[in-house]
Amino acid sequence: MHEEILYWQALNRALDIAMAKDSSVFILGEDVGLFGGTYRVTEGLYSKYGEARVRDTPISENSFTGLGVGAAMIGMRPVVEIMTVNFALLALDAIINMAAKIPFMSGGQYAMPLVIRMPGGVAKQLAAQHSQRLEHTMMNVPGLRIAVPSTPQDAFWQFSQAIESDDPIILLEHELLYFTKGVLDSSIEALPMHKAQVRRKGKHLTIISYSKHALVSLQAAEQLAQQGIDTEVIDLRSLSPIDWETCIESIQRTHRLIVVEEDCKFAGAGAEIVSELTERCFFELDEAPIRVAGMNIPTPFNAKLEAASIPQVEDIVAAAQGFRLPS
Amino acid sequence: MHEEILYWQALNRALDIAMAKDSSVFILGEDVGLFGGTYRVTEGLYSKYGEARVRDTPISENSFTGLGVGAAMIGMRPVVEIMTVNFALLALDAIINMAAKIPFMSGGQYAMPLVIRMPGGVAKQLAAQHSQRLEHTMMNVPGLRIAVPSTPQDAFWQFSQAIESDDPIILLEHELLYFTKGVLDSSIEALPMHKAQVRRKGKHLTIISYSKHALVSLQAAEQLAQQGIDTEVIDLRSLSPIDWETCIESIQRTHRLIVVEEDCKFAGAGAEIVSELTERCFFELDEAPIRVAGMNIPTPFNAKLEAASIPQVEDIVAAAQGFRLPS
Amino acid sequence: MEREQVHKMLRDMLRARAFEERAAEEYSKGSFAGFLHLYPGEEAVAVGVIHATEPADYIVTTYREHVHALVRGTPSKAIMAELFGRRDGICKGMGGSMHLFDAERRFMGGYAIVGETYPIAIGVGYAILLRNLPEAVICFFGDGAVNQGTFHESLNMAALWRLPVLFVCENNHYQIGTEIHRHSAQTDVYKRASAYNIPSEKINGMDVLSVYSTTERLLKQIRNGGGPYLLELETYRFRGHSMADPGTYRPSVEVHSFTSQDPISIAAHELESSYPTAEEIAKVGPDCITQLTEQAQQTGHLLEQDLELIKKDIENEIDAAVDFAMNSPEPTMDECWLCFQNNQRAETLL
Amino acid sequence: MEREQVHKMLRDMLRARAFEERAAEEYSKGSFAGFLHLYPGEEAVAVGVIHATEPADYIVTTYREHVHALVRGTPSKAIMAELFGRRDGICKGMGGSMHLFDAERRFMGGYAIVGETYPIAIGVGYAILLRNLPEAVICFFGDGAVNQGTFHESLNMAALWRLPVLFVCENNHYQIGTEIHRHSAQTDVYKRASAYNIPSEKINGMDVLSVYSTTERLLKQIRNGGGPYLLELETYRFRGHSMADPGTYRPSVEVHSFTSQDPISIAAHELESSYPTAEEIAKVGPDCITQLTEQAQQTGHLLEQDLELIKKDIENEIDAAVDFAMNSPEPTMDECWLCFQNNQRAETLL
Ligand SMILES: Cc1ncc(C[n+]2csc(CCOP(=O)(O)OP(=O)(O)O)c2C)c(N)n1
Ligand SMILES: Cc1ncc(C[n+]2csc(CCOP(=O)(O)OP(=O)(O)O)c2C)c(N)n1
Ligand SMILES: [Mg+2]
Ligand SMILES: [Mg+2]
Repeated sequence: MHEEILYWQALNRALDIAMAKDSSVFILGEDVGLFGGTYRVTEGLYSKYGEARVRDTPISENSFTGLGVGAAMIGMRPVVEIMTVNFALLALDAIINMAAKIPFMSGGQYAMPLVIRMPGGVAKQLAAQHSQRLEHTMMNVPGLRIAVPSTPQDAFWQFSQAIESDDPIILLEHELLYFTKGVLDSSIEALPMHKAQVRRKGKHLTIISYSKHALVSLQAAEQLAQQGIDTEVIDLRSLSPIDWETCIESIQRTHRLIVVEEDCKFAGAGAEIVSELTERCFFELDEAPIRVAGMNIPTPFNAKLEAASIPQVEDIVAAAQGFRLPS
Repeated sequence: MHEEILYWQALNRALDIAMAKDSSVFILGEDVGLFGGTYRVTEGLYSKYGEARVRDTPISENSFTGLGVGAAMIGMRPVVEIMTVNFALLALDAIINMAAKIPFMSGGQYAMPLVIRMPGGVAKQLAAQHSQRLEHTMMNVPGLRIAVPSTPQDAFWQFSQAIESDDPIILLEHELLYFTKGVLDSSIEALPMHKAQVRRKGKHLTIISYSKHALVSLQAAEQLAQQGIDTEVIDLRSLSPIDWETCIESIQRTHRLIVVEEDCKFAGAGAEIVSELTERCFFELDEAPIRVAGMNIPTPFNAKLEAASIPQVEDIVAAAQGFRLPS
Repeated sequence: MEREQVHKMLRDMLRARAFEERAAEEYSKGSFAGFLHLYPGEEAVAVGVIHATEPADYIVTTYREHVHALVRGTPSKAIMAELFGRRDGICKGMGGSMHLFDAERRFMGGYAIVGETYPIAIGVGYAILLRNLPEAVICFFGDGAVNQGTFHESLNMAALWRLPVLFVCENNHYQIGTEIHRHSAQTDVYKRASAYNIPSEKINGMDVLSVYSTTERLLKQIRNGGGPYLLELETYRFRGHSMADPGTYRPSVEVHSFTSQDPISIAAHELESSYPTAEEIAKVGPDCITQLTEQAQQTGHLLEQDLELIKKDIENEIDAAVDFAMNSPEPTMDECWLCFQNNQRAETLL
Repeated sequence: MEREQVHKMLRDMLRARAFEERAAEEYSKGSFAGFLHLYPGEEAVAVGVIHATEPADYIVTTYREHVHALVRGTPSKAIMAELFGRRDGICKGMGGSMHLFDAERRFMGGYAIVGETYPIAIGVGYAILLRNLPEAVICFFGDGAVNQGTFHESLNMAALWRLPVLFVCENNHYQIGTEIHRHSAQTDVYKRASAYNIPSEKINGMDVLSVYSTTERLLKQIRNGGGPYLLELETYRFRGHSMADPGTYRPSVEVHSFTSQDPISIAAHELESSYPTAEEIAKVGPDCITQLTEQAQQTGHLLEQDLELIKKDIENEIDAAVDFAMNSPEPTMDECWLCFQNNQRAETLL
C-alpha cells in the first residue's frame, strides 16, 4: 500500500487503526468529537467509535490530561489532544509531576501508556501566546519521550508506536505540517520510534534538525548543492531520546555542524544537541558548531516580523556559507 | 555595615527594606503571613505590614501568580512566593504566557515589576515531586530574567534589585542554602543584577556553575588545588541573561571548561552554557567541554541514591582530573 | 433611561457590527491572517456593560475583544491597524486581533489563553484594594472559560478578600463547537458563584438596556466596597467561533431563533420612533434584516434621518479606519525589540 | 453495626496511631529524612471510609497516606521500609513517605502536589466507565486542596460524565498554618459540590461508625451508576502539618477541644464493654488519654484482655515492621534504573 496522503490524514489513519484493534484506546480533548478536531486529526472517529471513546472535553487542560494519566495507570491507552502546545503550560503538572514520575515513584509498579498530542510552532500570525514550542521544557523531564514527525509516513509510524508503547510519549505536531502531503507506505517496516533519519546524504557539512525545520533545512541543502556545498541533513524524528549515533557518524564524515530549530535559541532544543555533540565529537569538528534558531523574543503578530523571528532557508544557507570548506 | 547573616535573613532584610520604602511592594503566597514563611523568609513581616501586604493565599498557584501579574500591570510591585519550584508547574501559564509576554504584546505599554521567588533543588529526601529544578524551562522564555544567588550577599542584592526592576524576574533559591551563613556588607555597591562573579581565580581550567553548586564547585577547586590543579570558578549569579563576557575571558586564559549543574544533564541549563561558549570560544578550547550534571532520572527518595543522582565534589574533581593539563 | 444614552448605545452597537463585518471582509481579502474571533450577535453585552463603566474602572477581556476596546474608546483606526499588524496599531502590531491593550483607557488586554482574565482581574482588584480607591474591574469570560481552574481559584480569592471585581460571563452557549450542556455539568453559570459565596444573577444579554442598568447598579455597589459579583449574560454569536469555523455544528433553527433576537433590533425598538428602514438595516448585516424590517413595518420610524446620519458616520469611520490601517507602515525589527525591552529603561543588567 | 466490624475498625485505628507515632520516633532518630505528614486525630476518616470499600474499588490519596495504605492492606513492614527508603519498601525506596503506591491493592498512590488526586481519580473512573464495571474510586483530599483548580475541573467532568467517584474531603480545618476561613470563602466544603450538580453531605469525621456506614451506602449507590458524590468529613490533626511544623499557630484550646473528640475513643465507646484501661490507652498517644480514661471510668470495661491482646499484637507488628525496614538493604543504582525503565520492556527505541 503506497499512497499520497496528508499529514493529518496519516495521524487519523493511525488512530483509527489503533482504536479498531484495541478497545482500550480512546481519545479526549477539546472539540475532538462532534467538531472533528481543530486540525481534523479525529475526523470521522466520533461517529465510528462513539462519544465515550472520542471524548469532547471542557477547557480544563490540567485535569483532562491528568484524567489520561489515571486511566493509563489501570491499563487504558488514552490519547490526549491538547488543542495547541501553548495550552500545555496549564497541563504541565499532569505531564511532568504525574505522567513522567508515577512509574518511577511507584517503584515500577505502574506502566504509563499515555500519548499526548500537541500541535504547535509558529504558524501564521497567531501572535505570542499561540506560537510557542515547548520541546526544551519537555526534553528536560526524565521519563518523557518526545516524537517530532515531519512527514506523513513518520506521523503514521510514530503515532502508532506511541500508542503501543507503555511509556508516556509526547507527539509534537507542527501546525504548518497538517496539510503537507507525502507518501504513506504501509508495507514497509516502521523505523524504530526514536531513530534519526538521514534525509539527504552530503559530505561537506551536517545539518541536524527536526519537525518542520527538517524540511526547511532540506530546501536549504538543495540551494547549497547548487553552490557546490554538499550538505547532509539529519531529521532527528525524536527529541528524547536522541539518536546520537546517527549524528556522530555523520559529523565524523563532514566535520561541520549546523543545528536548525524554530525554537528560541537561548536554552532551546539545539543547545542540548550542540552541547552533547561537541562533548562527544570535539576533535572531529573542524569549526565551531552553529545554531540557526529562533530569536529570543516572543513571537510578534506582524507577519514580516514573525517570519524574521524564525529561521528561513536563507538563514541556513548563509550560516553554511560561513564555513571555510575544504576545496 | 558588615555582618554574618543567614541566607534567609538576607532575603528577609531585603524585603523588609523594600516594603518600608515603597508602599507598592507586597508579598503573597502560601503561609507567608501568619506562619512566617516555610523557610522563614517573610518572618516578622505580617505583624509589621499587616495581612493585606503580607498575604496568605489559598493553594491556587496559577491564579495567585496571575494576581501578581495583574497588580504589577497597574504599578504595584508584587513579590510572589511559590512555596517550592515544583508547584510552579501549575503557575507556568501565569509566568510564561502572561508575565513574560504582556509587556511585549501590548507594544510596550505595560511594565511588569513582578518578582517570583521559588525555593527548589534537591534537598533531603523530598522525593521526585519535590526535588525539581526548572531553570531550563524558564531560561527558554524570552522576557523572563532569572537570578540564582548563592550567598547571603547576592541574595540581598539580587532580591533588592529584582524588586526595583520593571521586568518580571524569577528568583531561584536553593533549599539547602537558606541556613548557610555569609557576610552581608551593606556599604559596598551592589554588583549589577546579572553579572557573573569569579569566585576563585585559577589558570588551568574554568568551572562555571551557579546557586548551590557554585559552592560545591569551590570545594572541588580547593581539593584540586592540593593536587596542583589551579581552577577558576565562576558563579553565574544569573541564568538569563548570562554574562558571557566573564565566561569567555576566563576560557581565553584557561582553555578548559567544566559546567556544573544540579539539573538533569539532558537539556538542562548547562546545555545552553556549553553550547554558546563552544560556538564563541571554539578555537580557544584545548579539550572538549564537560558537563557535570544531574542524572537523567526523577530524584529517588532513598538518600544514597538521591545523593548519587546529583554531582558531588568528587564528581567534579574526577572530571577535572580527566583533562590533560599542560605541565 | 435617558433617550440620549440609548441613542449612544445603539450607535455603538451599529459601530461594533460594522467594524466586525469589515474586519471579516479584510481578513477574507488577505489583509491579515491569524485567528479572528468576531462579535456579531453579542453587541449588547459589551455595549451595555462598558457604557456603565467609569473611566477609572478597568476592563479585562478575551481574544474576542475588538468591540470591547471600541466601546471603551480606543479609536477604531488604532484597532484596525492592530488587526493589520501595523506600527500605528494600538499595540504597534505586536499583539494583533487577540491581544488589544490600551493602558490609557485602562483596557487591560485581550487574552488568548482561555481563563487568563480571572487572575489578571483579581490582581488589578487587589491593587485597588491596597490603594483603597473607588474603582472596579470588569472581567469578561465565556461560558467555556468557566471550566478552567483559574475561574475557581480566582473567584475564591476575590470573595475571600472582597475584591472589587464584576465577573461578566458572556454566555453564548458554545465553547467553539461544544455546546454548554456538553461542557458544563451546571449550565446556569451564575449558580456556580455560590460555591464562593459570591452573589450573582443571570439576565438577557440580548437586551442592551437591562444589561446597562444592571451593570450600572452592580458597579456602584462594587465601588462602594460591596465585594465581587457575577453577572451572567445570555447571548449568542451569529458567526462561527472564528473565521476558521463555519459554525456548522449548530442547528440552523437554533441560529435562526437567536438572530430573531438580534440585540441591535432590540435596542432600536427602545428608540421607538427611530426605526431604520429595511435598506438602511441591510447594511448592518444580513442576520437582523428580517427582524428589523418587520419591526420597522409594525411601528414606523420617525428619526429616519438621524439614523441615516449615524449609519453614514459609521461607514465613514470604518472606511477611514481601514484606510489608516492600510497606510500605516509595517513595524521594523528595531521597533519590535524596543517594545520587548521597554521595561529595562536605564537599568544596568550586566 | 456488627460488633465484629467495629472491632476491626478500632483495631485499625489503634494500628494507625501506633504506626504513625513510631514513624515520628524513627524520623526523630534520623532513620530517614524528608517530609513526614502524620495522621493522628484523623484515623476515623481513613478507617471508616476504607473499611467500606471492596477490593475492586480504587483509592487515590495524598502525601498524608500511610494510614490509608495500612488500612487498605499494604503490610506495615512494606510501608515502614518505604519510609526508610529501602529495597523492600512498597515502592522499592523510590517513592518514600509521600508516594506510597500498591497496585495489587488498587492503591493508586500518594500524591505530594496538592490537587493531583482529582484528575487521577476521574481518570480511573473514566476507565471504569468505559469498561462498564461495578467499581468505584475513592478520592481523598484536604480542605486546602479544594482551592486548587483541578478540584473544579475534575468535579465538573466527573459530573458531566457521571463517573463513579466518591470525593472525600478530609477537612482538618488547616492548610498547613492557614485556617479554613482564611483560605476558603465558602467554609462548608460540601456546598461547593452544587456548582457541578454533585450531591454532597458533611458528617462528623471523628465518628468512625457513621463514616463507615455513610461511605458504605454511598459506594453502593456509586457502583450502581449513581454518579459522583462528595462527602465532607470534619476532622482534626493532633500534630503539626508535618514533622517540620510544630503547629504552634493553633490556639491550644482549639487543639484541646478536638483531642477530647479523639476518634479512637469515640470508636472504643461503641464497643461498650471493651474499654481499655488508662494504662493501656497511654500507649496510644497522650492526646486521648484523658477522654478515654473518663469514659472507661464511666462505663466500665469488660473485654480488657481482648484489647490488651490487640495492643500487644499491634506493638509486635510495628516493632517487626521497623526491624524489617532497618534490615532491608538500600536499593542500588541499578535497581533504581530498572524502576525507571520498567515500562520499556522489549521495545526498540532506536
Ligand atoms: C487554555 C485554552 N484552551 C483552549 C483554547 C482554544 N480555544 C480558544 S477559544 C475556545 C472556546 C472558548 O469558549 P468560551 O469561553 O465560551 O468563549 P467564546 O469563544 O464562546 O466567546 C477554545 C477552546 C485556548 N485558547 N486556551
Ligand atoms: C500545589 C502545591 N502547593 C503547595 C504545596 C505545599 N503543601 C503541602 S501540604 C499543604 C497543605 C494542604 O492542606 P490540606 O489540603 O488541607 O491537607 P492537609 O495537609 O491538611 O491534610 C501545602 C500548602 C503542595 N504540596 N502542592
Ligand atoms: Mg462561548
Ligand atoms: Mg487540611
